[in-house]
Amino acid sequence: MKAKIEVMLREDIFDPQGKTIVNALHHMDYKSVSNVKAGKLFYLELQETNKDKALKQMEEMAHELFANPVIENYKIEIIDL
Amino acid sequence: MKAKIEVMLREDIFDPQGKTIVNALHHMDYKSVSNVKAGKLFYLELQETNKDKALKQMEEMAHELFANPVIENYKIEIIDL
Amino acid sequence: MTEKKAIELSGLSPAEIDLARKKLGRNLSVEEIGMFGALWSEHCGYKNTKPLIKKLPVTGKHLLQGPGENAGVVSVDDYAIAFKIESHNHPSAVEPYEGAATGVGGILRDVFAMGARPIAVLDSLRFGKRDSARTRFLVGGIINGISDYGNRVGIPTVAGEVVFEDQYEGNPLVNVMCVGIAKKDKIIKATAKGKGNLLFYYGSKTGRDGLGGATFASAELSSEGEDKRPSVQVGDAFTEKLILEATLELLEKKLVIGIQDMGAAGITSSSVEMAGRGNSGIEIDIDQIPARAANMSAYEFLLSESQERMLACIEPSRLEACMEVMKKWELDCAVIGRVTDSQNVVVKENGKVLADIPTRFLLDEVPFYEREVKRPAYLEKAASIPPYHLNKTNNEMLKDLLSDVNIASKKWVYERYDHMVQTNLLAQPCAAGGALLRIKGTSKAIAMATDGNGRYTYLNPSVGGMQAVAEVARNLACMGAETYGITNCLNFGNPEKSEVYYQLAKAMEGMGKACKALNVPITGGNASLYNETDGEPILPTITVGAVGIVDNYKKAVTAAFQKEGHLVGLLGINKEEIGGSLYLEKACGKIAGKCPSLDMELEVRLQRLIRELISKSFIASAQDVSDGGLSVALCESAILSGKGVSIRMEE
Amino acid sequence: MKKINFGVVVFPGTNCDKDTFWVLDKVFHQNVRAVWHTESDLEGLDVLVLPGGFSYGDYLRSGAIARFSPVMKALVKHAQKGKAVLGICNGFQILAEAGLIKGAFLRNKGVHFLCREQNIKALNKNSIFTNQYQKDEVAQVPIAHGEGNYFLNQDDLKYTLDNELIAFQYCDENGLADESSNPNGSTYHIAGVFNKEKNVLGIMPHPERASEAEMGSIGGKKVFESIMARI
Repeated sequence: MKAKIEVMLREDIFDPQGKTIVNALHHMDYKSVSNVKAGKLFYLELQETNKDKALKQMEEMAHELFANPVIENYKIEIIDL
Repeated sequence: MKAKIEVMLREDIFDPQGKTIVNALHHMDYKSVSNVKAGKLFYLELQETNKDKALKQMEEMAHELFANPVIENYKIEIIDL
Repeated sequence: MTEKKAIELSGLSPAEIDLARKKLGRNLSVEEIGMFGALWSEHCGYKNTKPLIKKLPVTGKHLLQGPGENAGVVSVDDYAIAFKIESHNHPSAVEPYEGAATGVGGILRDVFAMGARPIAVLDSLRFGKRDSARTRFLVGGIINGISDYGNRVGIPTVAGEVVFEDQYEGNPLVNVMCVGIAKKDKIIKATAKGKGNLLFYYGSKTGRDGLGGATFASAELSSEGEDKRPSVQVGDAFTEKLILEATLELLEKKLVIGIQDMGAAGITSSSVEMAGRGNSGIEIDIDQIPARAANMSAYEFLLSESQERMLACIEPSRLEACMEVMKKWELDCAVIGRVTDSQNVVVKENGKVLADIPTRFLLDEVPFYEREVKRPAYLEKAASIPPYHLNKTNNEMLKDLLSDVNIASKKWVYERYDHMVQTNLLAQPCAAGGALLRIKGTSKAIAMATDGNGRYTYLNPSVGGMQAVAEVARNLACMGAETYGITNCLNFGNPEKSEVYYQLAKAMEGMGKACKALNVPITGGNASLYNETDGEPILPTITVGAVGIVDNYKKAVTAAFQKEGHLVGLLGINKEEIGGSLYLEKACGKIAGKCPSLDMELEVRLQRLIRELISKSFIASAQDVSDGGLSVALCESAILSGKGVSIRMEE
Repeated sequence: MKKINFGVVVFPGTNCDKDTFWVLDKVFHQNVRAVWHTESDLEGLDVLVLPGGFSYGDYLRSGAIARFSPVMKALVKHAQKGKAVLGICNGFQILAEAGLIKGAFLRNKGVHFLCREQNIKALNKNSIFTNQYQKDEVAQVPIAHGEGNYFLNQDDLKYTLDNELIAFQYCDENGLADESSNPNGSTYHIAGVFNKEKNVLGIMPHPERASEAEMGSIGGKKVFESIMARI
């Protein structure tokens, strides 16, 4: 089974990396970009074949390791079983 | 317009972060995880409303800044106009 | 934001609210409640520690600036050395990476706001149970936070401590010290004065970071639902590096009257404290504050703890030049108010007055509390050593001590810090009890170290307070340096509990006594109280940071043995004192016994002797006997030098 | 003694410019001036140094943003004229991102930032930067980086080997270059590499931190002495 976890900073949390990238893009004349938010992405391969069990496991993993609930949100997506 | 750029290391390149995460997960008894690949994720907001123009611009930005072609691949996705 | 919610968030007691109402003769606005809550918090107002702080020695022959400014300053020749230690315990318990990173950012700004270029960071860290998952989580986050932030700004982390004791499990201690250097005439005070002068804001835009931070810094954490603030303060080391260079450029060009960083309680504390020092009034215009988040309220602007922001007081004629500097360093800036002669702090939003409070009342009339003191019941029981059976040989016990994480090499920590940048550090961080940094272009070097001992202070608060000062000064003396100044970080439980207040009062008394004996002034510091989880306080811990000078660093020594055939001697008296030792803790599983005694008169002579022996090159290395005792001290010197050592006990 | 004109380039976020300035000025007594990243007139400068640090906070990738600064266009012209360019640590990363030197940088194999003394050996002594070293001479020069894992794909590695473009390799105190003496996992244990004409050198260890005995190692002195001997 293949799955994907997206981890992004919560809306109200300051994203210094995103801000710096926007400034850089403007210096490179990509003036149309108004905002950039930077985040992390993880592709996982699991031995698990049962979809619900896999989802439950990934929910825990995301909460404990991939994301820091205090400042980050996460999205889980099963790509193929 | 909202868009998303995913940047991942090319297949043939060793990913020390991915390996460290797999070890940590096994340490936390998530034995079913066999592989993890870590990458970067960017959500962009653009003033551009023309889809093709936006795609072309993002192609350039991804190639020049967001990804380093020597070691990384990128995927662009328009989320909503 | 209702009045009731503002009062709840402010942490002010009903009596304190009434005091403010009586003084102003009217009800308080939501913004005023927030401002009183911030400035009358423990963090900014020292309301539980002020009476005790007053008794500390604050004069010394090398002192240039004592407590009351952003950082303390001592001087050598025409150089000024600014330094201070601060705690970021609560934010680091909630979010270790950002908590520690913003802790570094804040203390750096305190130093460069004085006009000094930061040249070193020291991190004094205390964690809980050695093998708990929570400790592993905190250790990883906190060390990463300090490493990423310090490395990015280009300030070397050169010394510090990493200590593991079960009593810190719910409340890690993250005390960070910064040392900076400037020419004496470049040192600047954080004042706002001169009617019509401008309040010039520069650095990052303001968002809703860490709202409630100042009041939160002294709030007790409960372990079930950790009291997570809605938005944690996030650090941006890149912008910090820009405001550091921009600030020093403003000072180089003599463009400002005073500067302060926006620390806890952001705009409120910086503007009011600057006005207080200049004995003037100020008027703040909320509409001018650069905003990062949409439609923020005045309350949020006033209390936001967005990082990497500075406030300067400048003459209108300098505005153009100041904006030019900000343009070069690509930093946001704006005039957000001006100095008035009204002796009041006035806050306006599109012309409407939201707050109007006498500056002196906000700063000088912080209600402070002499709490009731009660000798802790545990002291009797802890003083007696429980019977224990040591089923290990001496060798096995020594190996146990040497492999204990509190003793073993800290290379796994400092190799994550760029401790070499700025090319001033003269020896590897492990080579001595502290760090020695050369002053380029001179023969002199600055010695620096941090020390603290929660175990001794637990067993005997007043002697524990003395030991912390004596040990940090001893570490400097063992490099050949005389201590010029001391800064301190008070990490204690809830002061409203009389047993905790006993620990606090006695430890501070001991610290003051040791400083007087050493003739070394306390130049400032900070207090972090309410470090308790579910009613269990941490070990009472004063972390002391010291700076000193070696006149000729070519003669300085480290702890490593130098040559075969050298004789090894012990200075001072070796007494049968294993109370509070790591050895005893391992043997009987808890902190017990009488705290080792400390004769300050002998200590002062001993340190003077060591310094003289080093300056005359009579000795080749020196090491103080501390954690793990004499056997560990000998092993450390041997391991560092790759040589062996043989000792005859009977001498 | 003829003095060489050095330009030390400063980007927002550069940290080691003052250390490099100190060594060139006070230890080697050369002419040195700081070059702000928006300048594009580099006339009169013999050697350009891109010092270490975290240009633009190393956000996105080390050096990814700095390469677009105005000074880089002038620096490329300077290099095309055969003039010397030395990229140290972050400077090396910027040169790679700008394509002046082949390859790219990955996270250290140990994931964490690493700062410690490190042995390297000089593989190729005929260049502006290495002519004072003996062939395979082992030198101690400290490293300090988090993304120092230099990567070359197969073709670029072959190109680099065929043209003898490796300047320095990580090794142990006896000169053995292997997995255990390689601190970050870089391809072929590469610590420093030239461009084709060998007038541009990228090196991850910091020679400016190893040019004075009291700093603990002097393995970097010969990089500066080589430049002074050749220009």
